[in-house]
Amino acid sequence: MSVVAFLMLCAAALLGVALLAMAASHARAATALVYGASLAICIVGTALSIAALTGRAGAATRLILPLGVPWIGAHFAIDSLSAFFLAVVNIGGAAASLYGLGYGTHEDEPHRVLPFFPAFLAGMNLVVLADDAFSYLLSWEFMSLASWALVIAHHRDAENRRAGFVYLIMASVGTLALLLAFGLLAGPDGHYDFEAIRLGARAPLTSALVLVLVLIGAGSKAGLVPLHAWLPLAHPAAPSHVSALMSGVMTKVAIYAFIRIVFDLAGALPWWSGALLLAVGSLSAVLGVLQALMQDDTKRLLACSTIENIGIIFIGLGLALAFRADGVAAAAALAMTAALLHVLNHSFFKSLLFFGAGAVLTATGDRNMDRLGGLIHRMPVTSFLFLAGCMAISALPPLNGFVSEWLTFQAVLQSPDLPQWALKVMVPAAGGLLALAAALAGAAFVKTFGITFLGRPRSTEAANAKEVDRFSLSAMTLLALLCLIAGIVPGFIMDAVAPITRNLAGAALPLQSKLPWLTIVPSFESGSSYNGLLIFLFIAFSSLLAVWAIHRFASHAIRRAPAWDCGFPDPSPATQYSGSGFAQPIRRVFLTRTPATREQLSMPAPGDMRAARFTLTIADPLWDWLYQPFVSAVEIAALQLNKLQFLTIRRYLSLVFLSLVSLLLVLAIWS
Amino acid sequence: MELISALLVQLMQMMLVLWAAPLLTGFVRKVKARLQRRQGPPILQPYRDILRLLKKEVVVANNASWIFRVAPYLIFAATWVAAALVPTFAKGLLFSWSADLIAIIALLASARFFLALAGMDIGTAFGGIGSSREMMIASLAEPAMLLVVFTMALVARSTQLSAVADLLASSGVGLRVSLGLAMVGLIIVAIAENGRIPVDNPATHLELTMVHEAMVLEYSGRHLAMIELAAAVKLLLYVSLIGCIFVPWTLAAPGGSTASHLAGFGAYIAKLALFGFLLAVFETAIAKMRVFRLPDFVGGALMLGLLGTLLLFASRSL
Amino acid sequence: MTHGLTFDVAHLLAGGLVLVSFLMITQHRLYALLNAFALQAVLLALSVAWQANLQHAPHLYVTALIALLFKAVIVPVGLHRIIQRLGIHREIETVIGSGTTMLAGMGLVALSMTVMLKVTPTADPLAREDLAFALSVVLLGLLMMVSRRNAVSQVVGFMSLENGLVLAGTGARGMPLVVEISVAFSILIAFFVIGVFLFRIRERFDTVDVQALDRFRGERR
Amino acid sequence: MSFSASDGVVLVLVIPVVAAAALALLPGYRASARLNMLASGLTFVASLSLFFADHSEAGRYLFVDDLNVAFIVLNTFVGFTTSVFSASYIAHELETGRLTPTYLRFYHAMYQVMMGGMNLALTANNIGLMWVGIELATLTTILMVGIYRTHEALEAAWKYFILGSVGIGLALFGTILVYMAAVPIVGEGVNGMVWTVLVAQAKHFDPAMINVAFIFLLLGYGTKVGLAPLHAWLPDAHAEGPTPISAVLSGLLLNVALYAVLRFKIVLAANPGAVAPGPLMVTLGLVSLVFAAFMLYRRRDIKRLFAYSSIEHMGIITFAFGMGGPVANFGGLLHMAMHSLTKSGIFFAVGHVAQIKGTQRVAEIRGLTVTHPWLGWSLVIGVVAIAGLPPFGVFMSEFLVVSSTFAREPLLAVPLVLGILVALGALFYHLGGLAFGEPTGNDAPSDASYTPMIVHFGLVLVAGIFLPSVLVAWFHHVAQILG
Repeated sequence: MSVVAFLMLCAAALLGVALLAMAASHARAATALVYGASLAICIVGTALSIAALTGRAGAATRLILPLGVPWIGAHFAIDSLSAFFLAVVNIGGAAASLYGLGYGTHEDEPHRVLPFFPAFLAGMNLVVLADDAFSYLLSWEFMSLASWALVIAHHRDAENRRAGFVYLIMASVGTLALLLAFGLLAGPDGHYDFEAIRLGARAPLTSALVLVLVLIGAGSKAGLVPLHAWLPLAHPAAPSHVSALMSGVMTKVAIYAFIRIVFDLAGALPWWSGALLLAVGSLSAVLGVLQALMQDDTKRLLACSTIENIGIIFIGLGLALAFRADGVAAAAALAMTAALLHVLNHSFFKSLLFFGAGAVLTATGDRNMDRLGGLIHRMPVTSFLFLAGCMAISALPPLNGFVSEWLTFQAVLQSPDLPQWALKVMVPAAGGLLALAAALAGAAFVKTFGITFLGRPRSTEAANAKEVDRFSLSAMTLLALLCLIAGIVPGFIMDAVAPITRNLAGAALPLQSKLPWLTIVPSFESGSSYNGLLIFLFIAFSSLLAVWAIHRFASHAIRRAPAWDCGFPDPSPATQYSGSGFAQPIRRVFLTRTPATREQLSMPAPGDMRAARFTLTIADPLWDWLYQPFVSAVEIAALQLNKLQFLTIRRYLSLVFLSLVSLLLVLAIWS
Repeated sequence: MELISALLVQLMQMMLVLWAAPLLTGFVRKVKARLQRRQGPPILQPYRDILRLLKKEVVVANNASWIFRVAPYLIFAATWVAAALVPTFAKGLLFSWSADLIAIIALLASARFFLALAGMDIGTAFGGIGSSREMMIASLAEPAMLLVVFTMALVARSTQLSAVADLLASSGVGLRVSLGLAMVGLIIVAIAENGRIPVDNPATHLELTMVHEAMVLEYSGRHLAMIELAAAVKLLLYVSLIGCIFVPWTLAAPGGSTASHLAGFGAYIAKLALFGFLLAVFETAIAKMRVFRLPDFVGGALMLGLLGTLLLFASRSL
Repeated sequence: MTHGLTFDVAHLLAGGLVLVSFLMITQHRLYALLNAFALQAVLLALSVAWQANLQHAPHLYVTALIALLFKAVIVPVGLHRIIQRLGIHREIETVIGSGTTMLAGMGLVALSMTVMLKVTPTADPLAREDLAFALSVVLLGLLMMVSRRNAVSQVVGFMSLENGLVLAGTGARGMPLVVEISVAFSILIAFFVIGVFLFRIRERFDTVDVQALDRFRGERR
Repeated sequence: MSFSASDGVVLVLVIPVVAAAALALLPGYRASARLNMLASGLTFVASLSLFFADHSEAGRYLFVDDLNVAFIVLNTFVGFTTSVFSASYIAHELETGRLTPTYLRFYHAMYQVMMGGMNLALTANNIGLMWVGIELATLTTILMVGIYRTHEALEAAWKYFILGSVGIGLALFGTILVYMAAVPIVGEGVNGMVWTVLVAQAKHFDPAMINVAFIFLLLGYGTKVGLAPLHAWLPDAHAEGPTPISAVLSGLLLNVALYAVLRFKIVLAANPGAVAPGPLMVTLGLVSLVFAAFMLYRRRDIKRLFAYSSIEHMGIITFAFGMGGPVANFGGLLHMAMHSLTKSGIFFAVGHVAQIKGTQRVAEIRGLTVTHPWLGWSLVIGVVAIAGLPPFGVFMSEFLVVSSTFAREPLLAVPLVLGILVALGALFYHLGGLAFGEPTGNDAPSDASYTPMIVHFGLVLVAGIFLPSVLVAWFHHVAQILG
């Protein structure tokens, strides 16, 4: 049996687990069973996909089942691209299942989570495996649907129901956009098979239209600005391990969709498509992180930061597209490698962070960081692992986030090779925005970690928090280790994605893993290089050296005392900086003049003992500009048309009469 | 043999930045004091401060976590490693290829990350002020710095400092507007990152104006010593960076003669003295800004960086 | 019998039907409307009988008889009764003024002519003209239904519409038995269902005014 | 001995008639409910035999060809499952006193008459007979809509009656016109009404005549299909009648009416001089789709909500057939079948819900998945399926229709996609409250049988993933007939 068949079996097994969970979701052992089975299957899936990626998986890579659109059948195939994304999906899935073994036991209504969790995993696997348009969209929408069910798992909260609603609408917008894209690609006769699509010839305008549609379709799922509005609502609403999957993995499936259709199926695209992507990507990166910085809800902050990271990935993809359109294959390969690496890295650290947020949620029952604080004392392991995640996502060396951003910067620096003026101006600007986003991300995660874990507890729940169970911790440890490994030896991953760039960008980076000291060198001409391993060793060495020297030569005396705080004695924990307080300077710098930010200060008159109150409302201006008109239009249309429900019979008859007369008139005039 | 000498140069460089850093700080202070018609502390005062701090006992706030105690070492290590990778008197250091300019910036960002966390660890309002403002400044300074790097990297086609220095030292480049813009930008970033006037005042503990000092308010003893040393190293790093990029001609080539190394060394000391003097003059000449005017100042660097990059594109394609 | 004469008689009768339709849409009183309707039914019966004669289709006489008996006698009488019994207001409430109604009616007739005369003249001219008139009657019946507010006048409008159908059906040469069945069917059903409804509506409401029925229009607001 | 088509056809027609007569005489609702089930089941079995029948011989009155056989099977199948549902539904109505045994006897008899009428319309090769069948089915449903004799029910029935009668009249006029067009070519008499003859000779017909005819037929039968703006009777009839009738209306009668339109579309398409029927159907379909999609938002009655959804789907189907071409026709046929199964399944669920909660008001039904997991989740599945989400059959048909439309006429796909999206939004907007949130109202377990509903959704699920090749070959064939 081929590796595709095995992977399909994995997906089928996940579906089987879902059915089983449906039947037995009220059983006590169901949680352990479902997550255990999902974990096992995902591990197998990971192994298989890595084998396929590294070319150890034999030749037969296609499977046609007699399902789906009858005259096409359901095609499933695996190539290097899908193998890479399968690995992302299954590693994320395995980690989430492991985490779920512990986290899932706190679920109030497990029967609303258990059946959909493996179904969601199966959906994601199938999307990546699908090799014809119908199977593809079927799996895609199935994935959306399963995640929708998970988003409204805690359905008693009206907020969550709304999140689910918005999510489903946006998911459907995306699916319909993809459907139209496939319609264009497949042509009126319905050649939905990807192989046939690749062979088909199409006009440049068609390809461009496909690009725009896919940008809407995959972009809305990935959370690209301006189609991101659902993401900060829906991702946090789900149980945390599902949030991790949605943010860390499902957005990557959307990236897969984008790469598959735009790079693989759509054919040659003009250079401006790269510019479009760059614009959208850098916009997402900056707006996403700014939005993240303004959040006080940890999970929502993480969700917004996903928008940022998706933006970074799209900057890489946009560069790749632009370079490819101009025939600079080596640079295209570099940009694409950067994007793919960031896909993997983001799936690691975003899952890790969501797991951490989930652990805090379990321990304290609160997602709002302004009611937390000081958790580092109560939850030492979680906080350490969460810190690792924060460092990784803030692109600090030697962790993995830095590597992919570094590669993206290197790709940006290849831009002088581009002939178009617009790109020459846009690419450095995008690079600047990328740098800005990276710096702001650092601020956002200092805020997250600092407010949540450091300082003094702001509530009794936070003061009495307990460390979470060992499954959750081991899942987080696993991901933190992966972050470190991907950070210090990225060369192996870069080599693994080389076949993908060779297929889709027309070139590959030089072999990395054979370079001395595992340094990564994107191109030998530039000579830019980075070595995470050495940096790691250096820092370890010099900090140990410092510690050793201090302890050898300096005073050992240590005394615990109340905090100095410029002489203010022991104030209440409420005097600590709050989340919004922390973000205030940055908000003043970047968001002062946006109409969406409203500060209201109600200060009591002198002598009045009333407490002063400061309220801050930050709306997403894009919601007002882009979504609200649609909502209002639908509302108005529904209201106006609704009058037709309340007509008299005579008026209804008049409608019939008028239709008849007008059709006859048409006939009289026309024919 | 070659390897050993290279290793030796690298080690020398590491030790050099460590030992020269307090000296530079002391020198700047001294010059400033003289400019203000004060006697000022001796140039070697920073060494004494650090030694005294090392000998003192550490007072740790009751609720401080391990972050608080680990951060000084990590901050110091990251800064030190970064400084060790900047060519001071010789280029082509043994380990220079393990990190380019971007990585150096990121290492400094790591140090800042931990510093900001340490500021928040005790849970005092001052720590929060400091961390929050530091991150705000960094959110502008870091991209500005990266854009400056872009400018140089686009000239040199590499982000490797040695390569940049090589290229700028070669005669072919000449004077360019964008490099000038980049230099101004880099200087602004250096001022902001090191908490110098007008961004921050390293000598004040006035609560509403301080940034860096607010974060380290709770530190004492050897922890404070590490942080002070790290701050000094960071200043040195920026000065070395500016020297290395804009006055690259004096750097000793790898494998060069001992004499060339010595010459480079001498030139390096001269550069330090020059930049230290200019810094002191600058600081004396202007006043500290309000916190919320800082974005204009640092944002200026961002604009300069972007302008430099774009101009470079223009000049390249013309 | 010359072609001209047959044509003329059929033409005359069908034209008469249209004319009576016009008469009906201008009526303001229910009784007058019923009388006009009875007249139309008589004309229809004559027309159908004429067709039966022409086509040598004796079964059409049955249709003619049905038209005469049911539509010209029983229905008007029955409706008279209902109006009296239920005490329905005898004025017809119109939606649009009679002048406008007339204009609209003329427009409809013109439309029917235009549409039907596009049919190639080689086809049976008798059928063609007949159809044009039938279409006019159908459209005028519909116009009446939509321009009147009373239930009774709407029912009459519907009946008039069916007159048009019968005219068309009988005008079609050799149209199989289906027509008779369906015509009988519709008269039967019309009576049956309307009777049931009138009965039920009587049971629940005190008026057959459709407006009262319309008080509930699907969903309450 | 070869099995001829007429045997099966006759059975399909005779069983309902006999059963109707028997049911009219039989007292006792339990026995009559069972007999109703039995008769419907037998009709279904008889209809299955049509698959194996020889399709070549077409009678002058009745025939079986590839187009109608599936309609018949679908019709009798849904008729059968609905009778099963009806048995458990009606008992409850009797308990609550909404119906009396006398009315129930009438109800069962009428049910069979209606099924017979629809079968007649489907098997007829004679356009007059087809008309008779549809009218029969319409009139019986009018009576059943009014069966509760409440204020609202009577008004709904009255509205249905008036609009339906006008539709009847228009369709008859169209039928007569078709005959008139045929007479000069095929001669007087029955031949002028035999569909197979009409199709064969259609190219010689006078185009002007059949143009007018088609307009009348489209509007006349379109009234039955519920195409906007001829739809007014549909939501109220669905909402106020007994739920099994709503299921049959949405699932079957609309299809049968559309089937009639299709028959005439084929005739028209065979004539080169006639106007293309496609644009007319596309326009009406899109208008219905978009209009119904917006109407879904402000619905307060759960049955009326799904009635509007039926209008929406009829719009999609009409649109698909209007577009024509192998893919769109295939999609349209599939959509028709899937919509029948799904929508009747939804009405089964809604019927149970309304009985349990004692209300049809959307606002008063909350958190169904909490109180009645089976019912609640079935409703969720139903809505997911009807909204065109996978892995259900409607998704496949919408996939085919939308993608092929976009490849051919991108501009037409815009309103299509818009309508689908708006409708999906509305359905989920309501579903969020119905199925989730804090439950309200009665939470007593229900003893009703969920089997028909589950069978329907199961079939739709299977069809969404896997279509048997026999069915596909057949669909293809029909798609070709439709041109």
